[in-house]
Amino acid sequence: MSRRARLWVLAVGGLGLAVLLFAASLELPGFGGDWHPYGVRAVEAALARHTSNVVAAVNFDQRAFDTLGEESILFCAALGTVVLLRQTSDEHRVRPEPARVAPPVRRYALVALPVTLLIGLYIVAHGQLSPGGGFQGGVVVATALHLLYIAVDYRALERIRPIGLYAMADAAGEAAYLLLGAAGLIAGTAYLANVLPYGTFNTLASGGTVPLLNAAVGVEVASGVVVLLASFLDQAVEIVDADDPDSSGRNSDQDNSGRPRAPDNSDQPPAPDTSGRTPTPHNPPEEKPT
Amino acid sequence: MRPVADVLIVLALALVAASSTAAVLARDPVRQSTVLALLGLSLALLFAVLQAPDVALSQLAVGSALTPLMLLLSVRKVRRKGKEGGSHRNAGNRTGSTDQEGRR
Amino acid sequence: MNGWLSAAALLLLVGFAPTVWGAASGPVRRRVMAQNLATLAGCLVLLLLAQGYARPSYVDLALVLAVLGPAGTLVYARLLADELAERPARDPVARALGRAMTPLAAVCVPLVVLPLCVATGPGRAMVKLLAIGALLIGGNIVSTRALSARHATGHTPRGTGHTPQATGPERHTTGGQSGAAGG
Amino acid sequence: MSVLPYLVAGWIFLIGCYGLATSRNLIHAVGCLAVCQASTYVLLLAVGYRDGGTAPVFSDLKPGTRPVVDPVVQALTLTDVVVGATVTALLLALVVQVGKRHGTVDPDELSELRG
Repeated sequence: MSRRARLWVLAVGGLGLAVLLFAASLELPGFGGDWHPYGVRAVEAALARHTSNVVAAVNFDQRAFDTLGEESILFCAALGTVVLLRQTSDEHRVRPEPARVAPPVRRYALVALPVTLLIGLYIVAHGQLSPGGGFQGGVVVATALHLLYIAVDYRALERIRPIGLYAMADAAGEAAYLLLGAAGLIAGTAYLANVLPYGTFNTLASGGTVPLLNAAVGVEVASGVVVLLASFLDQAVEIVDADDPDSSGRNSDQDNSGRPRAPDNSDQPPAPDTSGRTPTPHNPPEEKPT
Repeated sequence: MRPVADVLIVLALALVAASSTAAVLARDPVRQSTVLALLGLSLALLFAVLQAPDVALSQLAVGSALTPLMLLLSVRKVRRKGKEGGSHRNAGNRTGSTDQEGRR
Repeated sequence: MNGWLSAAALLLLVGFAPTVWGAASGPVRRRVMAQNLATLAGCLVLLLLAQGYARPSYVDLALVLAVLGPAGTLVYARLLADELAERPARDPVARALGRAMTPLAAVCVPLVVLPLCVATGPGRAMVKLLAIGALLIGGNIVSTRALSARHATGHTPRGTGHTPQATGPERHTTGGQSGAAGG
Repeated sequence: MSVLPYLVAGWIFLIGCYGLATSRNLIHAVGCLAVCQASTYVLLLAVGYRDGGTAPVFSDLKPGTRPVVDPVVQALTLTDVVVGATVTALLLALVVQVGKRHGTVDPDELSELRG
């Protein structure tokens, strides 16, 4: 289909959809109305179970099974990304050179890292009380760790990020959620039922299983995002094509010296050389013919 | 309080609509990423005035640093590939769209 | 109660709305500067909203934005170092923003945070507010500096043909940055 | 006012679709998809809003003193935001892979390659 025809189809479809959406929005209950039957019942149920953040109660108690599904999507997305972005046999790794960052920025990052980490943990821990929870706090924690990349150095990040450990933590978070659900079965009620004592309203230990499920999600989201970003960083910073003669100099993370660098395969087995074009460390960089 | 709250909601809705339109119309992924960061921020403000602090927190966490980081890392990887396939490594291609033009 | 919300609406209109325009047009430098300003304005709006709705728990939003906003700007400063260096601050808006950001943060943040502190009274909430204010000012100064200073995050790939000029106000550059050249 | 948020949600969805269909760069297309996702958040939260209501979070509020907005849609949206980001990451990974295999991320050029 030509570009023009495609635009016409799009215009017709978009116009039709716009008309339908407009008609539908006229029939929806008006914005700001008083009629929220599910909301009222959810608030009652949450208060009956001593959970002061009703949104967390909906997520981890009343609709916990739904959240299990969401969490599995997250897990699968992280898994899929890692599989898609893994190092293939025709690629090799180049150690990035140390980045040069302005000293004030570096100092700020080194101060902000623990602060951000602490805020993330606070958000996770207070999920059942105030706005926050595992999903939000997990992302904040993961972002905090990556301050090391964006303001200090990639190698500093690598030092505190044993990726296997985070991958395991990701799986452990998912497994903890599943097993906590099974606790309901053991107690003789339904899967993911809230079987623990509800505790005192508006304290950290209130809400029965809500804080535990919350923590499991926090661990999973934080490590899942770290694993995700690790595979992106690997691709963007370290992994280069074997048949790219420039790559060793050009593709370093912050390249500024201009001299070709030898690929550092000390921790990686050398890629199987099928084409015979893999540059050895002694090859001078040569321009690739067009 | 009601009229001011309504004004805030309308204002936030207008900002979200404007920034989402701008995000679509920015064709270069690098330029789009800054608009997407703004979109995330205005969405968070909209969620705050719609009394959904949990959702606003979630949007802030995701939109302010994580999404731009992933987008820019992908751009960096894809551009590098585009460059090395080109006639010359330093052909001066700086935007994603011209990268592809330069390859042909 | 009404006054806080009115102030938030006003700040949203005059502080945040222009940044949408700034981030959607012009060179990359202006866009990133606008994003930096937007996090500042957005954070202050969130603080005012928390007070206006009489919900102290909304302050957590501002707390998170105060740490993640500068982190987002640093992402751009790091990954777009090439493009930021390639186009020196010729854009008047970007140059003005680069000059004005630090004084703006130093003036606006206390202007919002101190009345809020008076309204909440002494206690944990006030400490939290002051912490947010400090994080906001510090983060904004640092991220503005990272954007405008000619710091050496590798913006001189060999043979690219451009000579990175001094970008941004000179007073942001510190002696240590040029001394960091090695390799 | 009573339909404005729904119309805004519809507009965001449509403009996102327009961007998806006319995109010349797959990374840009992923960004447009993120815009489309944003429309669902706006719609869901608009449905749950109540005039004069406040957040259903009782850490700093005595239950029953103020009307609260609908927590169910908020819970749906909350998980959606984070999961949406990881799905964006998955799509970006696909784009990176496409770029590696074919050397281009322009959808038009990609269909030429196939044909």
